[in-house]
Amino acid sequence: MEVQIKDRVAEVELLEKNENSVRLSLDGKPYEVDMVMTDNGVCSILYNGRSYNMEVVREKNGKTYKVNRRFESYEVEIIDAQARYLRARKKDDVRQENDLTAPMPGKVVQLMVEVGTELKGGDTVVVFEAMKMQSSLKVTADCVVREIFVQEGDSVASGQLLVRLDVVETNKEENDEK
Amino acid sequence: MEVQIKDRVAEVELLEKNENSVRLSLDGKPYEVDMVMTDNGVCSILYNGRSYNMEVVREKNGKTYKVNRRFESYEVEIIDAQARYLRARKKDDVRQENDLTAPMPGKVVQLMVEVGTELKGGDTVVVFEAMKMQSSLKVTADCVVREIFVQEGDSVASGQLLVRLDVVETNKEENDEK
Amino acid sequence: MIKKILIANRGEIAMRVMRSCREMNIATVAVFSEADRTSKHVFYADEAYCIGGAASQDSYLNIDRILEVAAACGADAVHPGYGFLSENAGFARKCGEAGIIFIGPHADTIETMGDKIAARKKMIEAGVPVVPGTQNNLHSAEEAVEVCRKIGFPVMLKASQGGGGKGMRLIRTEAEVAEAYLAAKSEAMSSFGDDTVYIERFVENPHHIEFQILGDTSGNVIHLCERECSVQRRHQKIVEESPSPFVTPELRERMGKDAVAAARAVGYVGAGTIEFLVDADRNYYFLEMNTRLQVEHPITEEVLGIDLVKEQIFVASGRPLHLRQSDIVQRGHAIECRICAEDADANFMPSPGLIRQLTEPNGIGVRIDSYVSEGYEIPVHYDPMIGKLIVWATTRKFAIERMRRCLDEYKITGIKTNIAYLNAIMHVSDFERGDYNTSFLEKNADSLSQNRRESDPEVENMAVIAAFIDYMVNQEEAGVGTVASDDVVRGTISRWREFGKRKGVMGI
Amino acid sequence: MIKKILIANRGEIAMRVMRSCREMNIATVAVFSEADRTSKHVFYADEAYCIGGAASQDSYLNIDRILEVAAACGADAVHPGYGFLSENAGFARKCGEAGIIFIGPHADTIETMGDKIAARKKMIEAGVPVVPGTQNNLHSAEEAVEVCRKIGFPVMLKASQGGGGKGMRLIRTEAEVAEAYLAAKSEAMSSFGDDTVYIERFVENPHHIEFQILGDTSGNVIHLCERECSVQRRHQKIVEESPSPFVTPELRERMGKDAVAAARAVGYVGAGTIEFLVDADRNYYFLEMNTRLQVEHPITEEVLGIDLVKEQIFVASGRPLHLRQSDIVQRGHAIECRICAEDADANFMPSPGLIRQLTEPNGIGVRIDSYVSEGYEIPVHYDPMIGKLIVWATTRKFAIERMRRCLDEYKITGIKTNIAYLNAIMHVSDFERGDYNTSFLEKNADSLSQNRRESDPEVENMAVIAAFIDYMVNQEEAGVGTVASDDVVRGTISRWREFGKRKGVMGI
Repeated sequence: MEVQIKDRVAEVELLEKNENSVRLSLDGKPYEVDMVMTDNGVCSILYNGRSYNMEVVREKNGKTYKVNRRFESYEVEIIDAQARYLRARKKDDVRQENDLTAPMPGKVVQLMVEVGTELKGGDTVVVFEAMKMQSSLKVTADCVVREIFVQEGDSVASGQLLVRLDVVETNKEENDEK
Repeated sequence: MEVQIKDRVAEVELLEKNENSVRLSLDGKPYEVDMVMTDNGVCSILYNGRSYNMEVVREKNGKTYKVNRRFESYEVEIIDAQARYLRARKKDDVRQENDLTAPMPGKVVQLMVEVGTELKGGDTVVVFEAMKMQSSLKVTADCVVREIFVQEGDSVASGQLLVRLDVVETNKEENDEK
Repeated sequence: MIKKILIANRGEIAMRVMRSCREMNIATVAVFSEADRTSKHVFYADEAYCIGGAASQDSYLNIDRILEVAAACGADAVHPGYGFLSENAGFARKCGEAGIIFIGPHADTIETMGDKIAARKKMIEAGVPVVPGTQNNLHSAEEAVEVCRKIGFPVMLKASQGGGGKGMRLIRTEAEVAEAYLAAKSEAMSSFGDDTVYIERFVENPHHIEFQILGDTSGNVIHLCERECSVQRRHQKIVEESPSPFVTPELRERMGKDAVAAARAVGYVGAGTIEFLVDADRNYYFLEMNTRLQVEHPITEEVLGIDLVKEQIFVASGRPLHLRQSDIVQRGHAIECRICAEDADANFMPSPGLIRQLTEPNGIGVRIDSYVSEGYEIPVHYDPMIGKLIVWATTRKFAIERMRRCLDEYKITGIKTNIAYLNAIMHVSDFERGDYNTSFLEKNADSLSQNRRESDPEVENMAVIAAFIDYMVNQEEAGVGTVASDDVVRGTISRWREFGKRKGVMGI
Repeated sequence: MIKKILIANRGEIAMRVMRSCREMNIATVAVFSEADRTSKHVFYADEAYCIGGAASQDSYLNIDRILEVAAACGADAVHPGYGFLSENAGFARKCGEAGIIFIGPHADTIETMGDKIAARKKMIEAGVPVVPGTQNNLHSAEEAVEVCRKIGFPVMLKASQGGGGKGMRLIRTEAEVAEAYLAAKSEAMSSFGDDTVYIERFVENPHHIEFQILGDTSGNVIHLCERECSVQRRHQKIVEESPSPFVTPELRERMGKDAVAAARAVGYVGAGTIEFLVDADRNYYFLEMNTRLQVEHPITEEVLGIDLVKEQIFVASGRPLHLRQSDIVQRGHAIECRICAEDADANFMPSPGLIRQLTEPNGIGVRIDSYVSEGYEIPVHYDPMIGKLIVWATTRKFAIERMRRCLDEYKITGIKTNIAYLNAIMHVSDFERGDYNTSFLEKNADSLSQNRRESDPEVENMAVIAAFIDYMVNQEEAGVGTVASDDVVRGTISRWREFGKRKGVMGI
């Protein structure tokens, strides 16, 4: 099975399991580890005498993980058939959705756009306040504002639609020429 | 339903429940409390403005509880039909079983008895060591030692039979006359 | 002595106050919003009353309702904590009218110190240095040039009614004055309907250093030394330490005296803080006074061995200070990190949610002031700060080493936190050397945004293996039935998966 | 400096040592028994090796295996903690032979101090007071009478080979001497095959007071003041405090000097403890020396602001002490309570098991040295002490109040603990007044065995309601299906039961 971590795609195969002792092959290299886990995300691996104590956080889809160890944090993704298909379809790493929604319950502090405003990737659409902190909701690709559903000062629920966008469908080359 | 706490048997009836708000009758007196609980035994009740924060520990049979609040600890027992029957049968508060077993894995440090030894309630049968601590296993009623299954120095498993006893069936009056 | 205190706050500061109350045998009354029924301060208090909806305006800022509860339950006093109503003069005044002790200074003091121009005037009267400048309306560009010459460049041109960065102009050379004067004046008029502008010297990359002070009703005032608060992100303090690595004993004495003078000037009663800006040449200027307990008060407590909440309650009960200035001796070094539920990798976006797993550091030299626990769901309505990690050690170097150790130990899953970011701060060499001012986070933004390097190349492989095995176990369970039925016995959750006892994973 | 340390221990002391190591950037190696795979010290260490079965003899006392691991992983040093191999001269010697630093005194020192008669002789040579008496064999009852007259009654007649209370006779009057002499002599002969008996003065209801000392390889020795350890149950310390309420500054100085003399007499290197018996008239006598870190070392650390493990490591690395006697200044007051998994209501029977819920106190003045967490199963093979709660405050009174607050906050469900018993100790008036000696627990047994009274009569009713509702909810769930399927989403356990959202309980 393929597992992605950072830019690397590793080939992992489970060879044998005997109680806490697990034998795997990782990119062709054999690993024998001693492993225990808890249901709430603590994982301890002993490998070659070294003790690796990690927090394993499963994301909602069950295939993406955040693994923390001391000060380091890794995004790990299990690539199964479905993931492979989605990857093939996806052009960019971060895809701009057409709808900008509230990431959590909060308040619209400032609207930076009007209908028709042309935005570049990285531009701020809405200044949003939640838990007494302001943050900027930005677009990741070029787009044009189609419709605005909120006003400054509005309190909004988590996931509420704020602004509808039309993503400008250009390829990298065209963009660079502008 | 009857609930026993210390020497008191309280009559409890659930009248109404509306979200966290619970109405009960306790020994005929109405109580309206606000209540939240966790699965691992924390219970918070607000009653008449006062905040009662308790640890509710369910014992194995599911009917006996230990309820701790700050420095106080209560044994609480739910008395259903089965409990009532057992109570009726039981003569003394603490009943001496015929078998003395190891309360947890440990070691028999000292055997204080031989076959035939006559014991009074409170006498020590075995000095037992577990977790580096010695403790005395005692009888709660008069008995005679019928059979001994271990030797000094033996390591024993939890629940292992150590000594079989014959409980002397006398009533209180006879005992006092001795 | 006060016998019953209503704490008009929530979160860690409500816990902080109630702990000292309990130690003093003072009954505690919690108030809570509908979103806080399962919050720790509700459980911890002797009494608890719901005071309204989740939004702060409906509950923790609801003065009438809070006073109603205080009167009904017979509280002698109200402790406002920080934030919410702690610097609300109207609330302090209404407490007094209701015959309830407000644990804080007089309402008039709050008012004076809350108005920055009034505070500035008071300080000038008391001989406390303020940023050089003028508060008079400037009538012409020529006058502005003249004033600038007197003060020296760079200067800040400010609209008297300004705020939030509007109507401000930073001027670095004489050539810029005239244009800036006209622009600021017209901007001030259009923004605030008042074109009064004045000039202040601009303090570049200052240190933010504050002095804790303590005053009683008999007019005694002492200072409790300084806190270095220059690690700030958008004017939000993130890390504080005491003593300040920048403050010399001589400077401490001078600033301390001025802090006491500042507090005396407004007849200060209780615990308060004088904030100073300190420039690279160790010139210092009064910035503002916080008329309440600060978030970062524990580092002072650790270094001096004093319980500030107890002192507040003693003073509020009318007792004279039992400490004299000569009793105040700093020992060792303390650092505080603010632990926040926020995503440091995504522009510090708040990250409320359910705490699945929590391991707080413990052992020597560690203090945690927090209010969350495993299984607690952080509400979206309030501040993302979930706790404070404070360490103490004999030296600054040891304190930094201890803070790193503690941040390594601190594990929270379920939500995102700034713990790794704080840990990165502890490894920046400017911080290690104690050579930083308020530009610190900006200056080191690059090194802070990168993950620190792990020297062991196998860590990455172990992360892959951990995720892989977790995924395989889940797949198997999904096929076999829910794990719940296997591993979770009602009410007795055995945490360690019966991983070892399973015959195989995926058919092995 | 030492670069890698193997910790030949488990539990809280392994964690304690590793924390200081991590702060010092020293790599840590854990060793563990088969019963400890999920213990915290295994997770915390940089490296971890299984060294054998659950029984201590097979693992934590397995000298050869431990040294094998130390050599294989390239550890420079071994820290033995307390208990297990910490006072095993053979282990210390073998470490030296293997070229591994043993963090503790020389093997010879351990040997001398481990033999109580030899230690007594050393102390007499060094001029340190020992309990008056004789070590010569008594040849007749007449001689015994004569010796008793010299020493003064009461006396203890002891068999030189005795132990565990056998061959000992307490003598209060001269009339009892002859009979006791003969009885003890014959008992000694039959029990130990040696009828050598000697006489010591009997110290009645003594205080148990110990001095922490620190020595380096250059021969510098200082003392770190005292700990009062008189709260004992069957010679097991339960609560310790520092300073001792019984020790005057003058007594502290004298005892401190003698503690240093005692350590010097055996060329002591590292951290050690001189235990004294102190009678009601403040006469003190050397009892024994512990040649290792003590369980109760944190109260010294809190009062003096010193990290004893770091000091041990510095000394073991060959550094001279950086502290002089004049640097040692006590500040405030510290108390330690030992938290044990035992049933205080059932003769302190150990109570191992699964920890279902754990809330450790936190906030100002609190230190927890523990190694357990929610979901951890305490193994049956080792000591029932699961952690230590240490508080510090400015005064003894405040420290007691803080300890009560913390014991109130400390919640452990799933196992039985001595927390309520410790809390009861904090409320005994003899303890509050600081007026107690080693007879304290016995003297106050009655008041300690009773539950303290709760003034609020509704508490009992609330306990009934809590149990009742929990029972009802369970009954309902048993009918409807397992709660697991309702409330527990795989891997995200929402702790707060959806109690409020349920339509009804039992059909309502």
